[in-house]
Amino acid sequence: MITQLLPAMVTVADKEVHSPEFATLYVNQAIDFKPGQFVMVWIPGVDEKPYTISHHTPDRFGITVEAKGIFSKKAVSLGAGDKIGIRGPFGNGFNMGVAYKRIAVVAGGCGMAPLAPLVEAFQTDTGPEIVLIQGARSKSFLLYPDRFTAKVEICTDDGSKGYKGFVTDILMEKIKKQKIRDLSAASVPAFDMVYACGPEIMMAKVFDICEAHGIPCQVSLERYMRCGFGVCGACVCGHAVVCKDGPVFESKMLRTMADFNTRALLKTGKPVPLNEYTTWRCQ
Amino acid sequence: MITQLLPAMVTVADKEVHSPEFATLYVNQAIDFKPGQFVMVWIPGVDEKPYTISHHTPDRFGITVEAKGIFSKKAVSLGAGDKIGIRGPFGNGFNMGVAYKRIAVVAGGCGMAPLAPLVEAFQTDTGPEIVLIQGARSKSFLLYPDRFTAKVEICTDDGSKGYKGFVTDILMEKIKKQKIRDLSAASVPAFDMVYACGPEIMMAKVFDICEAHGIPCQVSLERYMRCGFGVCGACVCGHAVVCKDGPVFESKMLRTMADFNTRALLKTGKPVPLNEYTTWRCQ
Amino acid sequence: MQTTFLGKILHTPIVLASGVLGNNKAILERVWENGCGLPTMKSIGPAPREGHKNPTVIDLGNGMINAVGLPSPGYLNMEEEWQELSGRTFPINASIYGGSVDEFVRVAEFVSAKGPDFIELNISCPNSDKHGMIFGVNAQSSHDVVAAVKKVIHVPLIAKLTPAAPDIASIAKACEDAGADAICAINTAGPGMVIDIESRSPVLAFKKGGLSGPMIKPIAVRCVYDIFKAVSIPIIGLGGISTGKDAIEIIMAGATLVGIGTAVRYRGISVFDKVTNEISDWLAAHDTTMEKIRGAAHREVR
Amino acid sequence: MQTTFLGKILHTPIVLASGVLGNNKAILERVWENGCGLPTMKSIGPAPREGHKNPTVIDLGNGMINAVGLPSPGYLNMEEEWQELSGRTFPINASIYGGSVDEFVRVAEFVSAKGPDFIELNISCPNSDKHGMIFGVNAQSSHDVVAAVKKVIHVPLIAKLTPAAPDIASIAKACEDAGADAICAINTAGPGMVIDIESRSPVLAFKKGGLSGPMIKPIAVRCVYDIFKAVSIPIIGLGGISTGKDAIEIIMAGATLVGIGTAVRYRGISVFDKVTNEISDWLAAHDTTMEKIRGAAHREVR
Ligand SMILES: Cc1cc2nc3c(=O)[nH]c(=O)nc-3n(C[C@H](O)[C@H](O)[C@H](O)COP(=O)(O)OP(=O)(O)OC[C@H]3O[C@@H](n4cnc5c(N)ncnc54)[C@H](O)[C@@H]3O)c2cc1C
Ligand SMILES: Cc1cc2nc3c(=O)[nH]c(=O)nc-3n(C[C@H](O)[C@H](O)[C@H](O)COP(=O)(O)OP(=O)(O)OC[C@H]3O[C@@H](n4cnc5c(N)ncnc54)[C@H](O)[C@@H]3O)c2cc1C
Ligand SMILES: Cc1cc2nc3c(=O)[nH]c(=O)nc-3n(C[C@H](O)[C@H](O)[C@H](O)COP(=O)(O)O)c2cc1C
Ligand SMILES: Cc1cc2nc3c(=O)[nH]c(=O)nc-3n(C[C@H](O)[C@H](O)[C@H](O)COP(=O)(O)O)c2cc1C
Ligand code: FES
Ligand code: FES
Repeated sequence: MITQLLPAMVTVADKEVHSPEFATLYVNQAIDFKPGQFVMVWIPGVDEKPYTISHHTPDRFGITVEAKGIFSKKAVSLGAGDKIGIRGPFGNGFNMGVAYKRIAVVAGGCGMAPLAPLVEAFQTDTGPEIVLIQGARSKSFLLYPDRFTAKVEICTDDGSKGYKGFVTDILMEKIKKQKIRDLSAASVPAFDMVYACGPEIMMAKVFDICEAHGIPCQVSLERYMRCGFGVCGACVCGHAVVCKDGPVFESKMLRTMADFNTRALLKTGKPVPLNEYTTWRCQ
Repeated sequence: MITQLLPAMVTVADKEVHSPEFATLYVNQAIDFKPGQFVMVWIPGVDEKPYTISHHTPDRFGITVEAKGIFSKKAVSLGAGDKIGIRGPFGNGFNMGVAYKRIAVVAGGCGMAPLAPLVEAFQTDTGPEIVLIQGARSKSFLLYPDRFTAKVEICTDDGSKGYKGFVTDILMEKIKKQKIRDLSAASVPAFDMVYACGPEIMMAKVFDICEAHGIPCQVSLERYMRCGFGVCGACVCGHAVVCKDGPVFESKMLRTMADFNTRALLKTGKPVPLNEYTTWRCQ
Repeated sequence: MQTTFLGKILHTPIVLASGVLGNNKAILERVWENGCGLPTMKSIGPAPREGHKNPTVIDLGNGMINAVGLPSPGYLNMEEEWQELSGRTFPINASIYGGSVDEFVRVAEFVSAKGPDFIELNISCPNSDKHGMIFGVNAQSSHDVVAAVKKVIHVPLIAKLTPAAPDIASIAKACEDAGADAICAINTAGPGMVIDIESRSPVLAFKKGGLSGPMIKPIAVRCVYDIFKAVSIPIIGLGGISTGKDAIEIIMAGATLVGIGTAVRYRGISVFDKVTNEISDWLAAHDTTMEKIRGAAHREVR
Repeated sequence: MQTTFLGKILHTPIVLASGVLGNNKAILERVWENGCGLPTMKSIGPAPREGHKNPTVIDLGNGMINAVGLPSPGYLNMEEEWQELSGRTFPINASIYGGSVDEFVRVAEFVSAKGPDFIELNISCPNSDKHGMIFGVNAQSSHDVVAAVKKVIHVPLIAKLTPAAPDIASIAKACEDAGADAICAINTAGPGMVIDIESRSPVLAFKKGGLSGPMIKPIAVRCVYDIFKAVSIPIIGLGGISTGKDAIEIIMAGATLVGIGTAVRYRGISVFDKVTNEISDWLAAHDTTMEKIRGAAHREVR
């Protein structure tokens, strides 16, 4: 059984290779889960790091890893039959309003990982209208190309697929369009909620746009983590404890979160500007 | 809440003085209980000792203490408002067959304490016929004179009330009478069960009588105790752990219990003949 | 529940344990706003240190095991944090460590000038090969480091002790004699080790780690009890304190203030307010005060 | 699960911890019949001793605290028990203690002549003011007592150690050097104290007590791990072992046999059979043996 206590050693059931950089590892085990939550993944002898659950069914889940550093490269090199330790899930997932009529989901790079199960959960007959905007460096970095029934608005930095430019441009455009549609009720926000995950600077832009247009939003942050459950303080971002209060934060919290899009702590505990820290999760 | 873990400090609600030697302390608290079980009673700064629950209702229980040594004299001197620590209940209670037609209950001295709730539990419209035999040194040592609807056969050592002699004499007589009544079905035992508590020598006699007449019996033993839950070994009697396997034992176990009615361990762990040990509980 | 401690007024008697959350001003302030009378900073070391690889902190259900490994920016690299803290409206306890008396002195002198309300010497951390622990298990070394640091600082000195000392009372006495103004007990117990039998490997990357939380409470209570008998300076009692009743228990053993670390895991950041309220309620129900019950377990019953 | 230990064949690798149940032959035999390969007697002392007043043993839920206080009839007063044991069909481990090297020697020599299969020196019991503990926290005293006893006994000698030693590995090494044939680790941890806040009094009559059961398992595993690195004699690993998985864990730390005490409280006397079966099942499922996994946690992963 997978719990928040000692890591449970589980077997990788299969691996889906998305591109040279991305792979999803699947585990055939039940795990309690809300979209947006993460698990701590332990590779004995290597390290332990947080990963979002990117795929979930009652008896199976998956994590999508982008090969970057020592740990994630090792993780991506694992295959069926290999064992990894899992503890979790940790953190609060996304808040999902049942009465939402129209939402936007903005994913940058592997920021699609936490958002994908959210989109799937919203994709029901009675669910809201979904504007799904996905961005990446280039075509091969676009995760889960055929996963959603919702239409995906694609942007790449190099224009190798879809719009050449930023996801935030598309978001702005969608908000404008929506405003025109809503002319009769000018005070209605364009979306009931905007969900975003990607490089922190992208999320900050999404947040600013939403603030300017009176739209509530939720973003999923990333910081270096140790415990995963709100004790060690490694992941603090201003007065917020990312692993425990987050990783998903709503507008209200973002407004008062001193270090959002400005600072992060290194392993030593030293606060540094975000660019120095490197947004490991989704560059 | 009273549990088997740390003692819960509870307030003595009231005290019933039965005689200069006997008193019952009542506590107005719920406790999980089966007749025959005991609790560890702690008087801070003094000691902690096992006592049978002698009275029980859903929100109240009582223990009856005979003033003998330092601890029990202190206990008997307590009164309403005083605090004692209780942990338990421990041990297995009496086995109570639902289909019993005729039982005998044999109490010696304060051996009546564990038996009284048993008698009360059996005293229902559909309950068995109860032959209740109570013995004591003299009249003033007879506990709970007006407690039962069942008729009580009384014996005292000094003849100050009832029959002058041993409870076992009465038991023999009752068995004989029953046999005559049952002549038509000679192989039917005189009683479905005989329950006994009192000095160990008395219980041993009851056991012998029962064995001779093919009657199953249950007796409640006493040994020096420390943990109360089967770990420390202070209370072992042959291969039996009195606090955990007992304190109530059935004939089958008594047949193989090496030290029954012969030996007990002192606090040092030294095995000594029973008379040297002193049957503290019910002399 | 205002409390005076070494001349400072604290709004509650609850201290945040070092190494728990206290990584920046904002979180120290949040903890304080949530009922912590004295937030302690993560231990500050003599040089930059990343700490151990993960896993470093594991919840065992009834407590935790950790070998974070004393990460620290190093005392010379915390200008930004001190800047922010200089404008604070709440008291702080600056925990420091070193690998030698000299290092302790250097860090302490520097930190003292930054104006924390107290300096706590972590002479007890078991998670490093060369740092800390060596001092806390030996009375003479404890005396030496406290005496040396005392000379160079201008704020009250708290010595934080380890339960791994064979006789913690004698260490506490040595610290008092050397000029410590208070004792903080205890740091994590053990150390312990948890092995994952499937991978046949210790779970913590550092292999061993310190135990904290409910499972070490009896050890903490015993240590505070022993120390209370040996010294007359006040004691910050911690180790597994999670509820008001736990706090009352360690106060009866002799604590003046009560520290909380691991319980943040089990009751959230509001644990400080919760425990404060539980203490007040208990005191009110028993018509008594913190002062009256302090050390009460040392008095003969009856 | 037959196991050979210091030349004796045991029917399982599970040892009954000293001080738990083993007060007479009948119960030692019952424990053995329930799957215990090596029952240990309650520690035998130099003189009659009643132990402490109650409360002496309290279940804390996740382990126990006890200060039984080494009750013993005294080695000269156990003729009856030795008589009965002489006709036994099962092995026994005779635990002994003393307040000085002389006392240890006297008790050991006498007991050795009674023909136990092993003699275990309890140089680690924390529950007495003058007995035991002093030896187990100091390498030189541990060496002295083991060397002296080794000379006068004719059965293998097991040294039982306390986790209170600042460096248990060095104590184990000292015992090995002095001639110990095996190490038994650990005795109870702490000590701890539990205070009842209503009566404002420590719950144990002796005030402090040793901790045992699940809450000390990480300490036991760490100790066995450290000792395994330091010595080449076999180790009896115990402290909080309750399940087959716990047993596998301490075997991976380096234990040859596994001891069980407190778990009798949580799983009954049949815990020995249960744990034995759980070990076999695990070994079978992983297609391995006790020998192959012993000390496995010391090997580098990958
Ligand atoms: C809540 C949460 C969820 C996450 N979910 C996912 C997920 O779903 N998928 C995913 O792939 N990742 C996810 N991450 C990120 C993940 O935990 C790892 O951080 C990531 O995989 C990189 O780990 P690594 O050890 O391989 O890389 P690292 O070795 O940590 O390095 C990562 C990158 O940062 C650079 N770097 C490392 N250290 C420094 C430094 N001190 N200064 C500057 N640059 C440095 C490296 O060169 C490299 O480019 C998540 C993180 C969090 C907090
Ligand atoms: C399961 C169980 C249930 C019990 N239930 C009850 C109950 O309901 N009511 C009840 O009153 N008691 C009960 N007892 C007995 C009770 O626990 C105490 O043993 C009893 O109250 C006497 O305790 P004390 O400390 O006052 O006497 P102690 O000081 O232990 O002395 C009792 C008597 O023994 C003598 N004595 C003491 N030590 C020795 C010795 N070493 N050698 C010879 N003689 C000695 C004393 O002089 C005195 O006469 C029960 C015991 C058990 C095990
Ligand atoms: C994750 C973690 C990190 C810790 N880091 C430090 C530290 O840097 N300095 C220190 O003195 N104590 C440190 N400690 C010990 C705590 O301050 C505290 O003494 C111990 O955990 C016992 O209290 P608790 O049971 O309330 O957690 C740490 C404890 C934990 C759990
Ligand atoms: C009630 C009790 C009594 C004990 N008495 C002794 C003793 O007499 N001699 C000894 O060497 N160890 C004694 N111990 C320690 C145990 O043998 C064992 O080392 C310790 O409890 C850890 O194992 P466990 O967690 O399986 O109980 C005692 C432990 C308990 C709980
Ligand atoms: S990772 Fe420890 S508090 Fe967030
Ligand atoms: S009193 Fe401890 S085993 Fe019975």
